[in-house]
Amino acid sequence: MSTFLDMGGYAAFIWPAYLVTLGVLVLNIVWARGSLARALQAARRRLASPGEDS
Amino acid sequence: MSITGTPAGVGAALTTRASCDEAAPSAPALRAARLTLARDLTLAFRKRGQLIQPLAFFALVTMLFPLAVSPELARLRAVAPGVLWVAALLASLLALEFLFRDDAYDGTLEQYALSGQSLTWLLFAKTVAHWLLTGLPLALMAPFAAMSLGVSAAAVPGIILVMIVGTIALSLIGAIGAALTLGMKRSGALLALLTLPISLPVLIYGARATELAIAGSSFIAPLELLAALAVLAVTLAPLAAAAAVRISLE
Amino acid sequence: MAAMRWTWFHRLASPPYLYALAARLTPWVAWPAALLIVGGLYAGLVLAPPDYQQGEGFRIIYVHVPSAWMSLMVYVTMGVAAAVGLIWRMKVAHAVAASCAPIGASFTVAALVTGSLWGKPMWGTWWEWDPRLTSELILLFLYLGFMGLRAGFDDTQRADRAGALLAVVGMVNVPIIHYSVIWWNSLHQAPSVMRFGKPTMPAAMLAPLLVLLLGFSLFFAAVLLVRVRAEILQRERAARWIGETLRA
Amino acid sequence: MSVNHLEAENLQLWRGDRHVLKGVAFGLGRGECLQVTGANGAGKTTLLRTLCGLMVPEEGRVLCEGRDVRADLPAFHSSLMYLGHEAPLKADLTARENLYYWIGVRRRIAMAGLDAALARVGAAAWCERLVRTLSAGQKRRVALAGLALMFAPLWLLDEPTTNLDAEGQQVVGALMAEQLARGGAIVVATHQQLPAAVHAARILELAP
Repeated sequence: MSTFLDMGGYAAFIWPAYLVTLGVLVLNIVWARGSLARALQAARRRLASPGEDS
Repeated sequence: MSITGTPAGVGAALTTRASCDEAAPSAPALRAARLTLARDLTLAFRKRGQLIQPLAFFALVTMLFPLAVSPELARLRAVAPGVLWVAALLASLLALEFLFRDDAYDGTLEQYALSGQSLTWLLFAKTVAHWLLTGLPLALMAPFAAMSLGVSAAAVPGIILVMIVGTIALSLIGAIGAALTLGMKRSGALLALLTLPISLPVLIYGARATELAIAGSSFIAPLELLAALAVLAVTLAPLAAAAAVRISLE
Repeated sequence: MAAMRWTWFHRLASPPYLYALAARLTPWVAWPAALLIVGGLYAGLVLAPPDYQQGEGFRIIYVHVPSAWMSLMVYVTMGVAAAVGLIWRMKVAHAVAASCAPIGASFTVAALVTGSLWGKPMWGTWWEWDPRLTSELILLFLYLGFMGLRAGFDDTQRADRAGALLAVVGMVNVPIIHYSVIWWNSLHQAPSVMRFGKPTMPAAMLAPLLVLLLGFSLFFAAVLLVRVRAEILQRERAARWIGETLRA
Repeated sequence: MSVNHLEAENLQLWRGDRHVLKGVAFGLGRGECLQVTGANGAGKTTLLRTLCGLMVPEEGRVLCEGRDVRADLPAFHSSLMYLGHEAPLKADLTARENLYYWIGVRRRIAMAGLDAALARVGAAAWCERLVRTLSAGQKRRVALAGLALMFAPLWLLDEPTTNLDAEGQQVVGALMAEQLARGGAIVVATHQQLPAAVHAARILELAP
């Protein structure tokens, strides 16, 4: 296991690289879901209070 | 452009035909473009102060390098092509803000868009005027800046030639960015962010051609690539700028 | 006949249809993406043999290349969507283009960081003016310019159209920028050590990479579908179908 | 007269969240004048800009002589004259130069015609002065001279009488009456009374 984690001495470069990429993937999921949730919330608010447009 | 100067009699004969049923005879596209060019040049010479700004800026930026790097001409000569092109790129960026701004404020662009003439063509004429007022003076001033950086006088014709071709491309590419940022209150930084990345090829080939010209070797290869960029910009940039202006009028 | 063939296009252009379609498709894209990415990373880290030159260090390829590939693919998707939006004045195409930019920019950042982390053991410096990394950096500025321009407009329609025009201009320019950077680089230094797509790459090394490329592409599609729904909701504020969809 | 010169069909336009044009429709024959009224912000300017093709409605279309104007915008544009509430004048050119460059881009003009138009709007005395030295009313008169020079079948005027004194308003009235008499059509957006010489065939009131 420790030889796997050591990555032939390249651990200091490989693991940060993988972490950064995974972080970007996770951030994308969070951002996308967040923006959809916000848009849905705004749409529900507009539906609840009948505005001037419709 | 001078071939379009038709005798006044033809124009007069045409105007008498105007009636309510048909539109008045429209001016040919070349004449419309020539008038636009003439108007912009006249205006620029009425406000000479604005003309000097990009040139002063160019001179200042060039002057920063001896102060920041070293006054040794040998070292300056090595970085001279880069200095000249970075300064030229920034100076032309500075001048871009004036390209369409006044015409957008007072409704001239709107009238151009509704003139029945090709907006692409009119904006091309405006960009040509802009190049004559900023790009060409920069190209003519570049040798003086170069010589202050230790470049020998033999390289002067080459530097002017490369600068002329490069500034044509820069003005046209910049016109797209200037048209896209119309109608924004503070557009300076955004204009730079939009324009600089797509201007990089001009910088690369221009600086390389200048480097070769300074070294006294043949700079045909990068100059050809630079000219290809300029031709591409001449054909495509006015189209994109016209589309951007129409969007800004919506 | 011609009209029949174009109906799918017109249906896609209808916001309620695309909204519902995106909602239905998302899980079908997201789960395969997750499986492929997890499987690909495992294969890349464990199953693939070490490189005879770079040893274990080459394993960064499995995150760097998919990120770099996505940064370009997202830009092309954005440019195509933008062109469609401009030409046919199609709202949902603008929604797609606007959704692409943050995704693409984040992949570009990932490609830059992993490239730098790969560069340190290979070149001995964190940053090398390698043509690929330089192009990637310029691409990041193109994305930032697109997002900055959109943010500069208050009105969504104008932001859409101006941004779309910039995206199309950028798409024309990306190959020009890329080749001039390669040309510039060839003058100043020897070809870099980072060479991809070597025909000698053994299948055991190549397979995880291909799996990951597919996985990342599906991941992009899944995130895009979610984001597009949000953008459509924003653009169609006053439309009646939103009420019907949400109450259903 | 079977086909109207200008026709608007169910124009719908949103600006952000605001529904500005809510199904505007009208027909306008030759020699007729349509007055568009409504409070500030009711969409008068937006309607004019939509009619002339600067803005694209989300639904509906504009027809000129029975043809959709989007099919050939340059031809439509050369048959119309749009005058916004700001005259497209440059502060650093004289009134005469401004007029020459502005109208010259659209059509050929003889200098004599230019001077006649300037004289007609009462600008002969100061037409060689730089526009930056002129008053708002004088600038408006220069814009009117431009109108006098354009024999376009369709005029779209946005508040043409702003800043004008009684005499200036009479000039506007005379120009509009002339345009109608030669069979031209006018769409004028104003919340003021039209000059006495002009009779609006119909009035379109936009609700905010």
